Amino acid sequence: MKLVTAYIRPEKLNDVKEALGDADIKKMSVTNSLGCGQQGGYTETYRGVDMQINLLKKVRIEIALNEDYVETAINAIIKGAKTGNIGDGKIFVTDIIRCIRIRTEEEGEKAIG
Amino acid sequence: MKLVTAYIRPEKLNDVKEALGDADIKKMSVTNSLGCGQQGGYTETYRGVDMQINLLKKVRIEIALNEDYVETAINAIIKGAKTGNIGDGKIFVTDIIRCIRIRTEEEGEKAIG
Amino acid sequence: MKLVTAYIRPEKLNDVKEALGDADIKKMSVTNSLGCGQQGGYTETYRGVDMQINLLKKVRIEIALNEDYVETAINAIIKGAKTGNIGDGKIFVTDIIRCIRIRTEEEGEKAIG
Amino acid sequence: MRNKLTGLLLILFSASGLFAESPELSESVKESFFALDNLFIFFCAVLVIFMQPGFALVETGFNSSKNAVNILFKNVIDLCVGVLLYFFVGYGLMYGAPIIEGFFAWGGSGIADFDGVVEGGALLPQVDFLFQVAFAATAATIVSGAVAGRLNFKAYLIYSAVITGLIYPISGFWKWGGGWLDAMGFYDFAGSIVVHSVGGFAGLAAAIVLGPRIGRFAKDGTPKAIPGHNLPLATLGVFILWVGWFGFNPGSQLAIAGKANTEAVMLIATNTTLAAAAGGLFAMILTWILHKKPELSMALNGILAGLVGITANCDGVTNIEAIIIGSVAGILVVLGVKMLDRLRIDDPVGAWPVHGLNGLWGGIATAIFAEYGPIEEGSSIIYGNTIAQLTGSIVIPIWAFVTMFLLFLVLKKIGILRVSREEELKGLDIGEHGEEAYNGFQIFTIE
Amino acid sequence: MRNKLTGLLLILFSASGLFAESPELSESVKESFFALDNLFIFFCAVLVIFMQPGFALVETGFNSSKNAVNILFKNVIDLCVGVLLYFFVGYGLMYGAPIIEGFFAWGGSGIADFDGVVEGGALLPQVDFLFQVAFAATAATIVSGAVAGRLNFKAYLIYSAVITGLIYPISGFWKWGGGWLDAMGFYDFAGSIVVHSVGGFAGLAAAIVLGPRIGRFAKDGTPKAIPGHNLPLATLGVFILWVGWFGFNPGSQLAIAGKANTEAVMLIATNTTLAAAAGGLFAMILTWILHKKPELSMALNGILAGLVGITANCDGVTNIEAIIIGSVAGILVVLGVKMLDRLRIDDPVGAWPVHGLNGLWGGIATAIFAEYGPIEEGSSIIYGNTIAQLTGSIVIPIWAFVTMFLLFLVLKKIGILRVSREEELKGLDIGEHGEEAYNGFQIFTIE
Amino acid sequence: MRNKLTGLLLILFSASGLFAESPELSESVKESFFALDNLFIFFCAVLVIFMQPGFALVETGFNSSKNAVNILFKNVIDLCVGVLLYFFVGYGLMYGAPIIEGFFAWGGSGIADFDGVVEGGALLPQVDFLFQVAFAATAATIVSGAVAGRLNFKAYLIYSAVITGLIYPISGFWKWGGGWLDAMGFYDFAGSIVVHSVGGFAGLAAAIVLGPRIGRFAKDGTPKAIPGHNLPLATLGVFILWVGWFGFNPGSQLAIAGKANTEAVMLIATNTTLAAAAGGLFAMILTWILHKKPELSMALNGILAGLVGITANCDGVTNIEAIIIGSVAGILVVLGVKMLDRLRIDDPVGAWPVHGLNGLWGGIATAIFAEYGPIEEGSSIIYGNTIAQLTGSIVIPIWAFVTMFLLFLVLKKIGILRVSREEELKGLDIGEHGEEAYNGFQIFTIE
Ligand SMILES: Nc1ncnc2c1ncn2[C@@H]1O[C@H](COP(=O)(O)OP(=O)(O)O)[C@@H](O)[C@H]1O
Ligand SMILES: Nc1ncnc2c1ncn2[C@@H]1O[C@H](COP(=O)(O)OP(=O)(O)O)[C@@H](O)[C@H]1O
Ligand SMILES: Nc1ncnc2c1ncn2[C@@H]1O[C@H](COP(=O)(O)OP(=O)(O)O)[C@@H](O)[C@H]1O
Repeated sequence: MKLVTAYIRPEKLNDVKEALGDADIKKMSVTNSLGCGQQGGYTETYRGVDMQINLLKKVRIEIALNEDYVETAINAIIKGAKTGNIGDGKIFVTDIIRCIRIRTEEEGEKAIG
Repeated sequence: MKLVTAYIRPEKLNDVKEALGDADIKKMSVTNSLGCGQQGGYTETYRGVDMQINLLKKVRIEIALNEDYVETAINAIIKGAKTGNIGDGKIFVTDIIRCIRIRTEEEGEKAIG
Repeated sequence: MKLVTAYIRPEKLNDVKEALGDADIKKMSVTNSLGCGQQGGYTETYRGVDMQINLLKKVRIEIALNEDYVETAINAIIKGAKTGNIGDGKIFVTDIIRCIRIRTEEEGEKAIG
Repeated sequence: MRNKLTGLLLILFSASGLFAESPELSESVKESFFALDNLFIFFCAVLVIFMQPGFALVETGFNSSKNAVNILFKNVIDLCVGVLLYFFVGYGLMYGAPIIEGFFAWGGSGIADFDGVVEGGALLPQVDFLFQVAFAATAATIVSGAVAGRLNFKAYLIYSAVITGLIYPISGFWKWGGGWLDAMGFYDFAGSIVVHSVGGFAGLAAAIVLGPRIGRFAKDGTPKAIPGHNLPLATLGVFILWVGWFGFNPGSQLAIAGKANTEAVMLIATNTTLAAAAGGLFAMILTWILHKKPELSMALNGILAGLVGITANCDGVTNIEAIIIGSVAGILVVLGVKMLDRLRIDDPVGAWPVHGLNGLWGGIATAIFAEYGPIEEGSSIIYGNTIAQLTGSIVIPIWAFVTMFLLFLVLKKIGILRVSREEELKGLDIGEHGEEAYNGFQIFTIE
Repeated sequence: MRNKLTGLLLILFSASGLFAESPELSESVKESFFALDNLFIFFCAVLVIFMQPGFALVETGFNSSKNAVNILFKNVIDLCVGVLLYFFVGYGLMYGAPIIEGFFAWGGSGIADFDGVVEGGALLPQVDFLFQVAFAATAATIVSGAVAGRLNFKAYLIYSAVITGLIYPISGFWKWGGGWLDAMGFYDFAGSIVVHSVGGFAGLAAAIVLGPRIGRFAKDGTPKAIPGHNLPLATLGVFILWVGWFGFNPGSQLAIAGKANTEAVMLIATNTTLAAAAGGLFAMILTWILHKKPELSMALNGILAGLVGITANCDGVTNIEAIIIGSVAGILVVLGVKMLDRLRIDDPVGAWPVHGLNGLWGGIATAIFAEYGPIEEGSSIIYGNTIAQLTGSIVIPIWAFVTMFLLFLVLKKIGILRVSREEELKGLDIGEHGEEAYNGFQIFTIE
Repeated sequence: MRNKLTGLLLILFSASGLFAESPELSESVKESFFALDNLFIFFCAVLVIFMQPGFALVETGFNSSKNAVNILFKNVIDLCVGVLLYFFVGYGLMYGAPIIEGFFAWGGSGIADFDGVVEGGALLPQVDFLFQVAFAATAATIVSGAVAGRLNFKAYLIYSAVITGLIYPISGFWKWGGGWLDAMGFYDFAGSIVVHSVGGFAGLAAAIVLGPRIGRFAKDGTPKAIPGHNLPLATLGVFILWVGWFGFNPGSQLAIAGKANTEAVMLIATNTTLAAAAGGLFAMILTWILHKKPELSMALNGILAGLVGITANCDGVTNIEAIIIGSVAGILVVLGVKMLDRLRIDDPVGAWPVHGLNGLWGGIATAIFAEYGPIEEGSSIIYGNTIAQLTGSIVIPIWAFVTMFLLFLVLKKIGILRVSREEELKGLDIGEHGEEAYNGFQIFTIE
């Protein structure tokens, strides 16, 4: 079992959700996040003072999946999130050792979906 | 060392904390999260328009533990979080390679607790 | 590839960012978190009633890195976050199996930075 | 308030008798007195209606975000329901012709035509209604804070109709309609007892029948704080209430033209301010001593307590006495909050310590500090005499407490009193209204 | 409003004729009438200006947090621009000497000196301007809610200058300046049509030309909710508007001294309150039936709807009729919101259902319920006659709709109407102003 | 303000001399003038007190959420403390009998009885106190914005007692009590200098002694923004202040009855509005040019700047001049903010640019634009002469700056001036009060 974690632009969340849904991936957890990266931030002014914003708003998606869905998930995320501009985000894949569905106490691959 | 990550219902956080406390597990980190899952969401109306809410409020708990506490932790979480209804959440276990306590710069199993 | 996750005091975030920047680590993701730990919380009163606050505000930093940067990152975080008092936080290191840059669809070590 | 009209009219009558020489001119002068007094009451009515958002903000700010919509809605709808019910029923009950002498009256539904003489102190029924309905709405809305976070919305609608339509007008008649309490010399200038203690004790009854919110008291009974979610709004609410009180108290003089009235109004206004300031200051000092830190939420309650305490007697005390009354109120409110905690009664915004307990204090302070003449020329009964004050300050709160206790008990019996445990935990906003107060904000409602 | 002055002055003139005996004294009496009436209008002007934050809060609260700064800014700056433009141009257009008889007038830039006689009902031009400019700002600011979330800020500045400088004053002249609608007996006491329907229909035009916000309608046309982000602020806004309306409607009597005026003012104030209460209650009941849950945001709209509906006729209906007018308004606003959803028009705050549709309703209810005398003594034309009401209630909305439709079309052509897709998604606060409304708060603006 | 009474009374006296024929009737007319003027001041006092939440919201909204409770508390408690201190000490110092001729006076503690004649312009001491204390509270509360985020709460209490009890009343006496500045012809109608510059320069002194907040200036001195956390509240605050200014300026006429007064009040009200509008517009335009984007927070400051600038002279300038004064104020405030940044002085809400700098501008604009007669009939000293204006506009700010500088220096020496670094980083809400403003909200206060 794998955990796919993606940091994407907030305004792309709906597109990513749609792309994942089309690929039949419907379970996920989403959190607010602030990101630093190549995008480097931008400069606003507040009351005439330059304000360097270098933590940009991002959305973090976590999807626990069985092995064979990982590729599909990655492709769907890229499809929904890519604009080609700096700041599109990253996808990380990590290992899950155990997965338990609290409601049924089922464990393992059948618990994930 | 393992990381136990659980997504639970917000209103169950206190029960889970209590159950964990009873099992002598007192360190954890908690974040807000929004989840999509089997629960499917619900429909509200806003100004007469149906509003499909499909990101539900969940709370995410992360607990770093030594191996031998994992089972206890999982049981405590289930004890506190289970209602038997859809939406109870999931528990994922992943590996931690290193753990450092910033205050003392201790590392490894003794740093975790 | 490794993921370094650190829970630190919110007021130390700027120092940590600076220390990481000095070590040439400029990419990261930051989230709000609430933590229970040795710090134990504190007691406030609200309208004359004792209020036990035991989820303390922490900030969570995630940095995906290539192997050889991990030590540097850990040192920088400690440098920025350590006060020597209880509540300074923890650093966890986990494995990343894959890393993809959404913008370019690059994968692996070159995608991380 | 209204029963003071008689005395007032007397003064003016005599004055107007002097206008013999130039009848048309004196007619005009009377018209200007008339316009002035009605304008004044109109202005004050607007201020009292403005108190409604004050209450809404205080109550909302002092509760959890998950119940904000519900609390706001209660404050919105009790005004709507209250205005209509008081129009159709309450106003006639409160200021009608006695049916059971001294106890119960009826003056018809709606607002009568003006059949008075155009002169100073003669209020038009339309503006009188406006001013009165704002008071009724105040009495009603006090409760919404005490029941926050667990009362069924339907139950609140029923409660709100009953209090503005029946309970408040009936006891109101006893005093301001010229009923038995008035006849024995009970004095309550602007309603410490008639308005605030009615709301405060109705709230207490509700809080007791309802029981505390989940988590408010630990299994062993130790109180646990459920802190308010928006202190800026609560603070704004208190400021608005302070401002609105400039309608509540000075307006209860019911006239401004004529030296005696002008002087009374201004004394009242300043006394109101001094008591509020003293209440805020002393509540802060006491919490600073008790809890080691000055607490905003208690200082805010202290201001309100000072305002409630001075309401019954603001026209009959000196500035210094007003400061004393306010200071005591500020201390009482802190102790009142502690007392409820001891008794394991959950009153999230302190409705009872502020309006109930300090309403009482206002009624009793009137006997202690204020000075008034006899209720009628030649009568030996003095307004504000100790016996009358004690009677009124006990009977009216009991009336409100008992009737409301029964009402809430009935609502409990028929099962519409309290929302389900699940709904309470998730918040009434989603449960009752399907709306969230702060869409998009990440809120952590659990601890 | 202003054209009622004539009748009023007549009454007073006759009264003042009687002061023959004591000229200096009668001078003083007139001065006190004069001071009273001007004070009254000043007081009402302050209340109407206070409506501006009311609108700002309602519109801000009913939209996403990412556009809050932009909406607030629009409400701030349309008052600033409006005050200056109305000073230099609008006031002269609305209350000037006719150039094209009945249709177009010009009275010069700025505010004329007072050259009237000191007596009741004689308003000083300075305070008259203040009262009038507050009305102009109201008409303008209604639109800012309808265009929320997508209109370019520059386009709003242009719109705002045009409506306060030209569109509102010109149609305002037709009625309140004594133009052709007034001549045919069209009646609109405080501006259901002249003010609110102008704003509401201008908003409708804007919403149509702009198109809906991204995500407001699914590809298949199903409406999707974009919920408001701060209902406490929106509720506070509605309460402030309710309070402000006590300046809007009663103040439109333009005088309080003299029995007839005093009575009118107080009837108006109570009618306004009753209609608001009924509007809120019935909107709540209807949404409860339709959506199974009582919705705060619709009850709030219902209150505003009741207020708009009673605005044209509050001086000519009974209390009961006011309740009926308000109840209908509360129902209409719910249906109006539904209608826009059907038509796929995106009006985020319900500017058209509240101000446009219920402005219309106010105009027509005047014909149905209100009773007025002839427009001049001896004339056979009755104020509020059905034909005049229908004409006015159709022509003015069309005037506002068509001119504004064209204006927004031109702005679209020159490419400054709507912000870019990217800016809209990120929010106009960052895009247009580089400022966030809630710095530091974790907000999840996407779903 | 008060010293204008004399002139006013004169006018009225002469008028009342004419009432010989019908003494009782003329008595009544005088009573109606009396009631009118006192009602007017009461109304204005309520509006000025309403400014207090305006300040509270502006300052809270423009600062970090972690200091919100502390700022609100300061605004609540400086009113409470101010009311009591001004009652016991300040009022007597400001309007007492001279002890050191022209410089220092004492009129006793508390409020004297009314011993005047009932007639127009004769204000009751009770309402006069209410109006005056609201001004004192304004001067005091301006500082709380400038010291936000780092001042110890105890230090604020001490400061607040000193300014309302001593500093403000003493310099207030120099002008409004009839002291030396008044004698030389210095004019300050409603307090650009006497109130606003005192607060603004006290704030400047505090900001300098305190030093900037951590992180406000980088090591190399570059200013870094610490953005406000709640612009909707700040905007509401500005609107409330605008509305409250209708009490501040028009009320300073101290009477409305009598043609001259009625006209003055209305001119003042309109001038106030025009200056505010112009200030907001020009501040927006200038920031748009300088920073490429129109900034809400600066436009809001611009409105306040316009209001402060017109305060000294609103009764003596034409509408057009009011627009000019407001426009300049709008520009000055933007430049003032920039200047402080250059000087590395941290004034989080712009208290000095708004109230200090534009207070000065108001004082000087009076010399440039306003026209007044001699200070006494026959005197050669003209109110508002250039020398007097320059003197007053320099001396009073210096008085406030120097005394407050010393006070804060003393507080620093005894170690209660500034909170610890750790407390500052965590926020004063937790540190000083153990309360959070927005319980449950996820807030990210660090960047
Ligand atoms: N090494 C990393 N560790 C953690 N988060 C990262 C890392 N690199 C990127 N991110 C996250 O992804 C977001 C986008 O990255 P960025 O470098 O700006 O875009 P791009 O992929 O176009 O170069 C960042 O804001 C951050 O949240
Ligand atoms: N595969 C998954 N990946 C990430 N998060 C998940 C996954 N499955 C469930 N979750 C989280 O757990 C929550 C509850 O899941 P849900 O499927 O609704 O409950 P149940 O376990 O009863 O089927 C979801 O809202 C989501 O936050
Ligand atoms: N075992 C753990 N699992 C998850 N989070 C932890 C764990 N231990 C500590 N943390 C996080 O680190 C924060 C600081 O830990 P704490 O024990 O108070 O400090 P110290 O490292 O000084 O003992 C906690 O508030 C929590 O967020």
